[in-house]
Amino acid sequence: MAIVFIPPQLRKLTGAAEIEIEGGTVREVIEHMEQRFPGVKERLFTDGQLSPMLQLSVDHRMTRVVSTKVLPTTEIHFLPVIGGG
Amino acid sequence: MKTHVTTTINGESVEFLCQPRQSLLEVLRDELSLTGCKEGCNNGNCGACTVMLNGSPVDSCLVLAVEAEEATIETIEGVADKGHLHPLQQCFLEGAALQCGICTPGFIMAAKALLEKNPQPTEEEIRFGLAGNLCRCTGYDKIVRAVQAAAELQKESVS
Amino acid sequence: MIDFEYTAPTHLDAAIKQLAATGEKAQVLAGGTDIIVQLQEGHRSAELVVDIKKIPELTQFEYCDGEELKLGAGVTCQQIYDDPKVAAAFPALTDAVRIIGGWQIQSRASVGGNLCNSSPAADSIAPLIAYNALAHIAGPNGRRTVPVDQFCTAPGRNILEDGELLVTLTLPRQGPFNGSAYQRFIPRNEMDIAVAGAGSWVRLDESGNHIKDAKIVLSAVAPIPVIAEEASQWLIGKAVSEANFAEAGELARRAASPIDDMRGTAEYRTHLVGVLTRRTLAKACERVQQGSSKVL
Amino acid sequence: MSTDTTTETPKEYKVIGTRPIRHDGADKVTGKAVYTSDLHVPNMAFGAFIRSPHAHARIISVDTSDAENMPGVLATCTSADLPSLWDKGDNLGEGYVNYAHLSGNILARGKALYKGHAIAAVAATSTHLAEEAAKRIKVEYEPLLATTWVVDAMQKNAPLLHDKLITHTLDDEPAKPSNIAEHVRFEKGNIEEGFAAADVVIEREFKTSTIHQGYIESHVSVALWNEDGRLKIWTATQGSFATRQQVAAVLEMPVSQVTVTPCEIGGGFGGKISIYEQPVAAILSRKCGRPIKIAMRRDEVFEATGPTPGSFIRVKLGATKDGKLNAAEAWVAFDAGAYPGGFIAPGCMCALSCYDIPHATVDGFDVVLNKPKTQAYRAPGSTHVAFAVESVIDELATELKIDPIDFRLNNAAKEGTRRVDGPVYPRVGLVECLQAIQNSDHWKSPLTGPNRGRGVACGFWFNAGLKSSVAANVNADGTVTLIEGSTDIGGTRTSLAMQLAETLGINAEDVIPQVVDTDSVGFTDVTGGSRVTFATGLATYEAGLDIQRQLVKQAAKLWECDSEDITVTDGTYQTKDKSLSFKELAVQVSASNEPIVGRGAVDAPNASNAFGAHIVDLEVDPDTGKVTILRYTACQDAGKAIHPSYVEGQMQGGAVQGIGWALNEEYFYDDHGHMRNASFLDYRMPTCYDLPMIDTIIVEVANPDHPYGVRGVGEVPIVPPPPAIASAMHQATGIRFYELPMSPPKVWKAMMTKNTED
Repeated sequence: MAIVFIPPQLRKLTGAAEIEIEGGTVREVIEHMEQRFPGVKERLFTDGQLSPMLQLSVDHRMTRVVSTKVLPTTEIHFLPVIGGG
Repeated sequence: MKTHVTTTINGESVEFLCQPRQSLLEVLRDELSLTGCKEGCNNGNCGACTVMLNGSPVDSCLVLAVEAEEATIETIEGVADKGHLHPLQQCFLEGAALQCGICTPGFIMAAKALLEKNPQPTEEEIRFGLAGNLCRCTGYDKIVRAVQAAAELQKESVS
Repeated sequence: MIDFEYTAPTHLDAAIKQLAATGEKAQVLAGGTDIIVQLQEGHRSAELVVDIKKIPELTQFEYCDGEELKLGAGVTCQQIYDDPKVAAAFPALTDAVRIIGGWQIQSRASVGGNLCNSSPAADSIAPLIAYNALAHIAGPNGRRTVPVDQFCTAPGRNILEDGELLVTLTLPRQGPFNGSAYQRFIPRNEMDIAVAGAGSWVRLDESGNHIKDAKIVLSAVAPIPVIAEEASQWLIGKAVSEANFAEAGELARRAASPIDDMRGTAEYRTHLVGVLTRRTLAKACERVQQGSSKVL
Repeated sequence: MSTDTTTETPKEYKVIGTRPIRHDGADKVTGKAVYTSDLHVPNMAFGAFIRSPHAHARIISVDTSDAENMPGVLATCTSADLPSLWDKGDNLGEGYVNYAHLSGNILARGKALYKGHAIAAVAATSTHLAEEAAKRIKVEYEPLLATTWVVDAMQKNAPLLHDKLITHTLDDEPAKPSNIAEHVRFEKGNIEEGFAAADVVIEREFKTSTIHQGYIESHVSVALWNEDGRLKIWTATQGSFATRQQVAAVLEMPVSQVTVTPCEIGGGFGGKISIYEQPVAAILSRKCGRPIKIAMRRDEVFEATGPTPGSFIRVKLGATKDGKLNAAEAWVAFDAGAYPGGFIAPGCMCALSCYDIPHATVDGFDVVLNKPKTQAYRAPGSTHVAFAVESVIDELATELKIDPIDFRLNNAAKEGTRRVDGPVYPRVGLVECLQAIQNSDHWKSPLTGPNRGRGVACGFWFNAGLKSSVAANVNADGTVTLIEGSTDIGGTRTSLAMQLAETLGINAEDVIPQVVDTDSVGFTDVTGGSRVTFATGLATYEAGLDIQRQLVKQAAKLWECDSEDITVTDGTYQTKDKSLSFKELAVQVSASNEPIVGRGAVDAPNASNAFGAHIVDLEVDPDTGKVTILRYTACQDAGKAIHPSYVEGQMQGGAVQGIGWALNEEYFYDDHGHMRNASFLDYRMPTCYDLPMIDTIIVEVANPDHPYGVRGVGEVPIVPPPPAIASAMHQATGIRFYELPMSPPKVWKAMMTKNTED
């Protein structure tokens, strides 16, 4: 279980802005999201991997690792990848 | 066609062949391997290529190598004295007055010229004297302070 | 850069011969701070570059108090501002040569070169004109002398014919109670090209309270440096006062016909003429009053 | 003047916090340090580009035959020599890169998209010859309409740069192509409710110009493509591995076939992450069998490398009477240059990052137009939005008659604040920075005199974590060689060596840091994102612990005891009856036991965030509009300053870049889309004669994700200067400035207009 913050531009598909979803890892959470809200995954994934234009915030730490473990209180955000100078 | 040039660089007599279109900067770097002299703009607006030509600081990108005939040139390679850093070099290190370091040789040459002409410059005089040199990393604060420190050091060593 | 031949004659005649033989494909090298950039960037081309710095006449730099100043075409900015007597007698020229580029440029760039490059924004031409300087030219057909205010003809162009060479500039003695100043406006404090510039020369009466004669010269606001005649004439007989400097500044604006470019708009440049005229007049008068140019 | 403010009980360190002389210092002050352009590889030849004279044009034909027939010319190269790539992309650890676009930017394919766009290149036996030959390459163009202003490029009738560019968004994608490459949106709370509950609402529009990083070293590379298919590249880069990855991708070869050696680098600030000349030098090398050096001229650097976007930003903020921010709305359009990817996402994520605002939305647009492809520049995107948001914050504070620092303190982001893009801040130091400037001598000294003003502003940047690897070899004399892959732009060799020294209990001088090529160290992400001292520092710390573990094992062998019996304190290894320093032990172990090699490899968590706050005093010349900076103080939370001098240096350098951006720097375009000031003369970066000393205050709020508490410091300091200066200008002139740069002609014009209205 995790709390997924839905990016505003995906909310047409999910309705809500925050959703509790089952899963032990981020990937599992996304698979379950796709079951409930078909079409979500293709906007987040490219060729089975997290889109190279996105990163995750899992409990406020940035990562691109979709096997990251999640706890029932875990917050997940989908954010654009960013670079620095 | 190449021209033969005899000149004195860092106290040593040097001969080289060059085309008239080659700048002193180009010849110092590419023909004589004195690569301490840096190219930043190649049109006299950054000072990274500063050398002393007959006792005055110049942008070596705006000097033709053929003009060096019978001239006396000093480059950054000639500033340290056989294993001993010049006070300016020491103060730049101690004062962290460099980051990427590409402008540093030019600044040291210009600052050396300044201190030779005006051993105890004010901050204003230092800033005016170094206005021909661009640094993009440091914001100049530590460079100005390093020059001030070197002036102080030289004053102490004189007295 | 396309390659060229280089020659550094030691006699004026030899230089002229070489220049004349090569015609428009020859370029003169003094400090090189303009010409080398222009050759590199393809704005000018050369088959022959004639370095004039080994010709004695072109490097002569002579001044005795109260005499005229003789400035070989190759004399550098640094030589000029390092000379306290010249600085005292011709402060506007010193103002200008201290701000042409940084030190690395000033140790190479010459006033003669600045004139021959004939940029509208040249800093040293306005003071030369304010001082009624003369340009002494040598060429295949002999010598001629031209007032500096008639030297430039268009941006980057001047009266020099193929084969001709600027040999010296002479600045006549300025007489008593004169003062002068040059200022330009640039967005940075150094290493910039004038957005606008003004050189002002005045002679005051013995009391130091009235202007007997004046000449205001503007740079970077027309294709060539221009004399603000109306403003200069108007000042004659006027009291030394901020209000009169400001009025002269207003009149001087009429002499400006600037362009819009990346260095400033025409409107802004015209405005700056007023500001710089006022400021240089004030400075010039202050210098008379302080006696910093008490040339006899 | 510099001040250190430590907000928590400091740990005792022996090395960290001291100011040793940097390890590469002597090389750099004597001119011995080897930058790429200093390399002279045997049998080297030289390359030069021919570039588009048009801002937008179809390329009808490219004829290289004349150039090829010139004596001394060795090879030519056009986009036909680059593999044609589909829209394949990669996350470089520094944002997303689309390789088809990267390839098209390296050599134009079909169309030239900006003036200066490289069309072809030539190799010859000298640079002069190569440049002459490049001019003999005949290119036929069909000029097209061009656009260089972001708002124009967004219009439906704007000339399209890419026929198939569909706006990328998580929303439904539009059917038709446009110049809008991406639309991002963030929301928090309920914006309508937020503004409804606000007592004061201020909405303003802002414009900023294109700005260049202005590093003094140009882009330079040497490439040698050997007959065995291996490609060696020496280059000026912020990331040797990022260069390897990009070169391999655009040339369609395995990364293992490419070795990138990073030479000393003469500044980058984000501009030396993308590749330009490297693959071209490689192809020319393959064609002629010789190493090829390509060095860009300064005008090429301005016109054809990656500046930071120009932008149009609309900001609306609402606050209650008691000075609480209640709602915020930002609409941000960045020009990406000719290809997508103009740092719109970080711009939007930074927009409201300094404040705790319950209701907010941010919309961002990445827009292509006929300017060079933008790249990162120090806190990319953050300076633009800070200029807008901080300026409106200042107006709100003025309107509500609340001191601008108090107003910010009232609303400052702190631990637990939820950002508009979602995540919640861990421990951060903005409040401490604001308190530090409020207590500073600068703030407490009154500013007097006409035409003078004082301004303050905050700034924010993330800290990138990402991947870093190091190896640390213990030498026979008890010193340690630190092998790292982070190119050192501003003293990171020393900040890393100091962390290793601290970990091992030795002197900084006993660590010998070496930056090596991509075959000689594990993968390491770029030097950028303020990450090296933090993330490579973490790897270095790990390597130190690894050495310590190995040394304990070896000491146990030496002393014939159990490892458990050995304790290590401050670099002293002890049993009940024996005690040796690290050095002594290392000497003994090296003589008799197996070599000790420490290893550190991390994918660092990047949860860290850095904040700063600046104060500026200035004077405006009422006659000319020219601004003189009278006094400047930069304050920043460094987490823990490893080498305070270099932390101060980052703050001072960043502040001055921000001052340049605020006052004079800009890409000046004419009606044809041509940059008119592509030189250091007319681009007008500040010289030292334009500035006062830059005072610094280092605040240290430890970063919980780093053993020594380090936060990245490189990027934040460029962010506050433009809004701080705008605020001071308001105080000095009574005028609000909404456009950068606040150059003299614009300031004068605004003062004239105000005088007329008054």
